[in-house]
Amino acid sequence: MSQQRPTSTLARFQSFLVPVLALVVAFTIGGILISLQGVNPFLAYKSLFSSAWFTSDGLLRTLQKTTPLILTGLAVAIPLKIGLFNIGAQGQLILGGLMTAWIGYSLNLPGILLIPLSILGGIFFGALWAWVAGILKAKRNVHEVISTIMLNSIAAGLVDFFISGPMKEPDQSIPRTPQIHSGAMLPNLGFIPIGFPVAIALAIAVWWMLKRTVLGFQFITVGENSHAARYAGIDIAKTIMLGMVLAGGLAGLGGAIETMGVTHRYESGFNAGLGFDGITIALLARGNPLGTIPAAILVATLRAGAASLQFDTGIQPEVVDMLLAITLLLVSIPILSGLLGKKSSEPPAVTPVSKEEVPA
Amino acid sequence: MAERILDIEGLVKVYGTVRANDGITLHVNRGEIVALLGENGAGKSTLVKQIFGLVIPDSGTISINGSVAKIKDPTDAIARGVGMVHQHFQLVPVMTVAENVVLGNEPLKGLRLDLSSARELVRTISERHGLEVDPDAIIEDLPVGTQQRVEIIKALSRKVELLILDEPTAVLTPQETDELLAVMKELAAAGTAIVFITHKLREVLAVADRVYVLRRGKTVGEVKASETDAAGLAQLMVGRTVVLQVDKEDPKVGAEVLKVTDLEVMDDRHLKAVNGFNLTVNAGEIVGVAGVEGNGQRELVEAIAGMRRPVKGAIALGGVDITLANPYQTHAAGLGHIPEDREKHGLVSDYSIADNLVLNRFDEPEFRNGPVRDTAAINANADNWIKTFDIRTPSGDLPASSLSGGNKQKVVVAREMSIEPRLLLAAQPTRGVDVGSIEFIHRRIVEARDRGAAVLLVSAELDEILGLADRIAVIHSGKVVKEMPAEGADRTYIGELMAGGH
Amino acid sequence: GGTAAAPAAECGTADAFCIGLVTDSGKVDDKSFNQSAWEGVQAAVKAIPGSQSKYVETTDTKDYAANIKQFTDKKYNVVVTVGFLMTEATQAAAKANPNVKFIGIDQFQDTAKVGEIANLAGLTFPEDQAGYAAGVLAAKLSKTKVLGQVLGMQIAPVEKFAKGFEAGAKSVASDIKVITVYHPAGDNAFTDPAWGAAEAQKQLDQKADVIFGAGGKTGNGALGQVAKASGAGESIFCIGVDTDQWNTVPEAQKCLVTSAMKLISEGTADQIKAIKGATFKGGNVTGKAGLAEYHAFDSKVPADVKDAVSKVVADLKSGALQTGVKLG
Amino acid sequence: MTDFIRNNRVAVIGAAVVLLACIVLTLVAGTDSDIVRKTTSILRFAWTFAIPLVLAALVGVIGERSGVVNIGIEGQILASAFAGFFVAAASGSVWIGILAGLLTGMVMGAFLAWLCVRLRMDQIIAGVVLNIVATGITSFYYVQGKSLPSGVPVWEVPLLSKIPIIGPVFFRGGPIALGTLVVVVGLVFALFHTRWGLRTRAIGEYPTAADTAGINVNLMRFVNVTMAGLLAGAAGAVLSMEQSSTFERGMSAGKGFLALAIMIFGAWFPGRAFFAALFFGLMSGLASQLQADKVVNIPQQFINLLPFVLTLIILSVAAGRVRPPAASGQPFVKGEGS
Ligand SMILES: Nc1ncnc2c1ncn2[C@@H]1O[C@H](COP(=O)(O)OP(=O)(O)OP(=O)(O)O)[C@@H](O)[C@H]1O
Ligand SMILES: Nc1ncnc2c1ncn2[C@@H]1O[C@H](COP(=O)(O)OP(=O)(O)OP(=O)(O)O)[C@@H](O)[C@H]1O
Ligand SMILES: [Mg+2]
Ligand SMILES: [Mg+2]
Repeated sequence: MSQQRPTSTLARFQSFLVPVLALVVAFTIGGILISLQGVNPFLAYKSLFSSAWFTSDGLLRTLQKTTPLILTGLAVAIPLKIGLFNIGAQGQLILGGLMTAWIGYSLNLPGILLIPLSILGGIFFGALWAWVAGILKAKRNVHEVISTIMLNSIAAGLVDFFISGPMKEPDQSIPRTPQIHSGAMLPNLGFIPIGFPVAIALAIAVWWMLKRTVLGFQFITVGENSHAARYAGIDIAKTIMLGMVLAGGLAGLGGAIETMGVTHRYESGFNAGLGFDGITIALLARGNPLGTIPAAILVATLRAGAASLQFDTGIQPEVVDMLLAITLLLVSIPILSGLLGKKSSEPPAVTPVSKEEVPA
Repeated sequence: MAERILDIEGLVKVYGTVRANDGITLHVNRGEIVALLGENGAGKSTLVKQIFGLVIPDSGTISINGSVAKIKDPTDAIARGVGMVHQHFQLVPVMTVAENVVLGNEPLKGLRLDLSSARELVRTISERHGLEVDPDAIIEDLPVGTQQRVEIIKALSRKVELLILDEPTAVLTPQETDELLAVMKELAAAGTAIVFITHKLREVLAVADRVYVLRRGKTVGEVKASETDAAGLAQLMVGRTVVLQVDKEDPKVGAEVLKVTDLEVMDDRHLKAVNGFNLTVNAGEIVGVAGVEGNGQRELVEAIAGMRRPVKGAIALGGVDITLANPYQTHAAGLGHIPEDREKHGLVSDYSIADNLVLNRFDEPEFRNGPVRDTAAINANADNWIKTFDIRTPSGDLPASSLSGGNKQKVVVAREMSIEPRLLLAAQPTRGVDVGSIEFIHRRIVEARDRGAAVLLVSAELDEILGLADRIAVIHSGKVVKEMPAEGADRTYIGELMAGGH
Repeated sequence: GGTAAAPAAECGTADAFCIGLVTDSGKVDDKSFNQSAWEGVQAAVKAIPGSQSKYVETTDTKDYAANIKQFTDKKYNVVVTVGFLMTEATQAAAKANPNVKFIGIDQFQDTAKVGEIANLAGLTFPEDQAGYAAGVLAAKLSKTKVLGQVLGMQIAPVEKFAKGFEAGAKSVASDIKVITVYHPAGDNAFTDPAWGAAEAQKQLDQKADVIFGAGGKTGNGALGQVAKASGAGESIFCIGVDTDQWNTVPEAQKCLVTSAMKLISEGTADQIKAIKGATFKGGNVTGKAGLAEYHAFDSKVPADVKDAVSKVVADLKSGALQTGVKLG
Repeated sequence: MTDFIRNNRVAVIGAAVVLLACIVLTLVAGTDSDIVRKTTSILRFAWTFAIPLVLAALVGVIGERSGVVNIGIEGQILASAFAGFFVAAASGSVWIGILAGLLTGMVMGAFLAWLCVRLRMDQIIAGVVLNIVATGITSFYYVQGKSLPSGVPVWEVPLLSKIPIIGPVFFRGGPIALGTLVVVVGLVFALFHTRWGLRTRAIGEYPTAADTAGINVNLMRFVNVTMAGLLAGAAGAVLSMEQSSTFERGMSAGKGFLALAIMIFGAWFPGRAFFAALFFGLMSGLASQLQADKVVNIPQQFINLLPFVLTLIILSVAAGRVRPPAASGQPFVKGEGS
């Protein structure tokens, strides 16, 4: 996955082909599972896709679901490039979402101020939460997998405390915040939620940053060989923290957009799993920031179409988890790429930043 | 006729396009010490790894004690009386000596490991061969010389009829080497056959009965040690008369560039590796640091380069204090650093050669347009250096991993030269590099000196130091024990200093 | 949705009577309120010739509106939405589809805020009354004077059960001790039977001898654990929640005296029938709550206790007795 | 035995002190006193909570000690809980169910080993894949309305179960609960006093050394990860069968991940992992106890957060001192690097 390595057209073709083939095989297996339940798989898929894509409110919902998934996918993909595995997108996202809600309901400002302020609040708290993991890794060499797992639990507890305590909507027994002011709400442009193009633009920006910029070179060098990075004068601790802060900011933005564009408040259960889905997205995308776009669209489509699928065919919505699991398995295990060639289509490796390279 | 213990016929092992072993035929008799000689990459390690079952041959036969059955794995080899001491220690650092010695061959008492008999075993062998070691010591706490002893004890702890030693003396002091050679002779006298790999002709002449010379995977010569001398062996190895002397003019020594004062640096295990080191290097001269490996050279180099923080003392570069500078700052101050371990520090093997040629210069204005990398400039830079340094590659776009060792080293050297450093820090600059590249790199180092750079050369090869340096500093236990002009330096005397004598 | 309704007339045509149900994030066979509601729908289908039904299970709480829309798009006559969390989505859908009738289970309509929505019946239940009666029973059965409650997430319906239970117990003996524990918040507050069981065991160890398990699978875990205790059904008892758990949690039968029920099935079916019979009124509708049968414990519960409990139930119903439970 | 005691001095002395404290407390306050009851009940909660965590942490310990990072434990637990429960329901025997749970954990362990050891897939990613596959399968094939044919029996260890406070907590329980104790002690012994242990530690620290000593590194890693799966299976079975009598979607609820924290907390030592898990259990038990007793006025959420915050603090303070097996996470390729 090094940036400047020349990708031959063959290799490029393969890295595109593997996920596509994986998808085809996964849907074939899924089709068999569906027909085992006595349902015509073509009918099932037709129902799923037509409701997710070919109705305007279905499409809106699909894109609404895509948006945070792209962002959390990026929040996992960026640290992956530095050799870090960020399991903490969930915590980063929910804290960001909560803080956005808080700003959005507590400050009564005109939209022109409130929107950027709410977004920044979300980004800030997401970034802050990731920074904690980053600094623990950089300064104390605490493994990021463990610290982000802990931080997820802590974030969940804090959020729960706030929405059932200080930020709770008065006279309401559901633990949730009040609704944000209408000035803080993000509109939809027809069937396109405004967050969607933002997420797409960010995915492209992250890709560009990693591929073309000096900063990206710095990130990838740390991920490829932290010893050489240190030798090359790269401040590894700073890179780790910066990478985590960027990741957390993106996850926090995901929470912010979700709050401002979809839920308009923070409510318990609204963001369940969005951050964890980021891991799936990043792996489906094989660590490639641009790949998070199709990966997120796929996951969102399956989720958005699940209800129609059940309505039309009676298939349980959980079939979606099944399809995703098979796809991810096929994308990740080296067998499929082994059949097609090798190396260039290897999935991203999580090369740990070694201890001695991190100054105490 | 002597009893043959090992008989190899037409052994072939191919790695990709490299024919590491290309039809090797040789034999070893009981009680005989056979030396394998050859340049780096000639195929010596590959050959012995096949005897020990670590690498499976592509074709050819290896027969041990007359049996030609395939050697599946080390267990198999061990069962057939083969023991091996590896070039890189194969000891588990966190375990004790006794545990390491019995690993794979553990004495048991019921279900339990019988560690007391393991200790007893270590004691018996160490007494029998005069290899003193504490069975309960943790490996990582031991000096390398002692670790080597553990390796030998480990090999001897199984019934060995054929003992393979792959460059066992590379990390030993001359005294330790002599002790080892004595042990080898004693074992051979008792009937053990020994295959001994070394780059040091002196050792070959001292212990070997016969010598095989390998070149490019082939056996190109076989001589009785008693019928040859160092010059003859060298000629056989390289295929021509070897001139190891570098052509260089007298140095035009300028102002002081590097000044190291009372430096103390800790190693990875928080032990003081550099301990009161003092040295100055002036513009236009090469100062060679000679010493047995593990006497603080690595830590010294890393401290100067900014990769390791000294605990005491000062380092100044051109009068500017860089004691606590990081690699970025030392680089900016004009320090070029050829690191000892090029795979680990010097290169990112998945990166293109072009990227590696700017690995520590990537954010210089020359190679960027604002935040964006200037690929055109990076590629132009690569084309230039590939040509200047004759780096053998079809394209600068290929990954560094596609290069041979010598060419990899050229990439590193080219990059460090490209900044026209005021101070060139060259750590083991020709390790694992073939003769042609060695000459080339040596010439470049001298050129840098002649341009007015100060050069600090750290090398384990005394010949390299004697050939290149203008001044020699001998390091032992982390400090300079003697400084002398290279002119007329006596290698025996230096050898003794390196071993801590005088 | 997953039903076996015979292919009947197309929904939206005059002959068709179509009932749709949207679950709260959960399944129609969750042994809890989703299941009860779905059973109510099925009972109504049986009672109304030519009617048909379907359900959609919610997996993402943000999809409530979309899932309701599945049915309104297909011109269903009735949409049942299950659970307190769907209140707003249901009200919005009801306003947008005045021709469709909605039944919102556990959904109180704050008419001051949302006004009257004539095509929506917000069906709520006096959980505190059921809890109160259960508390009276528990207090009277207890020898140790220590009771326990293992609860799911601290949300309104659960809290009403719990506070009612405590109030009922205290009304019997003011010195009685009630150990009350809500699941530590998390996505699995209602689906953590192992925690429920461990918590119940802890309460048993602290001398509780009647335990009220109220919180989905978490509560069921508690009931199951109490049933394993030595003395279960003799000196140690448990009380279920929502439905008659004698039927739904067979592993608890050994200790299950009764269940504090809210009659969701009956309430749902009644509302659907009212819609069919055009007697539907909309607005806030209060369903029934009370205690389930004693089943095997009928002979074990002393007659005077049974009488006292019946009296409490009757008084609560008539309004002669107030539980005094206030939330917030 | 004497060796064993000498090598585990801290644990032995600690156990003796705790034992003494229990006896004294019981003598002074009386068996039926509030304090004894409360202590017992909280300790029992802690141990119950800890059992699946201990088992799962040991899966991690065995894996990493052999050089394989396993973050798929969560998935192994979930799938085993699922298989155990439904096989028990279908077969009418909890024993067959427990067996199915164990085997499922093992099969998933073998799958992980195949991905990591054979295919040399990135180990973290392989673990994530395992988790997602387990979630997919268990949620799709989940059916409601099944129940266990019977409860899992509760056994008592004679004599030991009579020890005040500790006895009824640790020496009375289902087969898996009691088995967990055996496994902890057994693993401490096996890892540090047997041939298997020496070799396992060697392949996790420096596989090429083990290889040259004639140990089949990859085979051993494969077997270890596969067999450790049995423990993950036990963790799953204990959740759905011994500690509750039902399966729920997402039932593992992060326990597999928490177990990794516990493994690190325990510095890759099985004995310490046991105590670390118990500590987490105690925290959780205390949190609900404080809630029930209404003694302090700290929001419940904060008490629940305590273990996580403490873990972070301990890890960042002790980070320099705990070090994972050197080769953990790295695939072993024969003939390279030697
Ligand atoms: N595992 C491997 N994969 C690919 N090529 C290899 C491998 N091992 C050795 N080679 C190649 O085989 C050739 C012979 O290597 P070998 O290690 O046998 O040399 P050597 O004689 O031991 O050298 P040295 O003196 O440096 O130890 C070299 O060109 C090397 O690059
Ligand atoms: N897998 C591999 N692929 C390519 N080259 C390899 C591989 N393994 C070893 N080599 C190369 O083979 C050469 C000799 O291999 P070996 O493992 O014997 O190294 P070495 O003997 O440690 O080298 P040195 O003696 O220079 O320290 C080295 O230059 C190394 O870079
Ligand atoms: Mg070598
Ligand atoms: Mg070699």
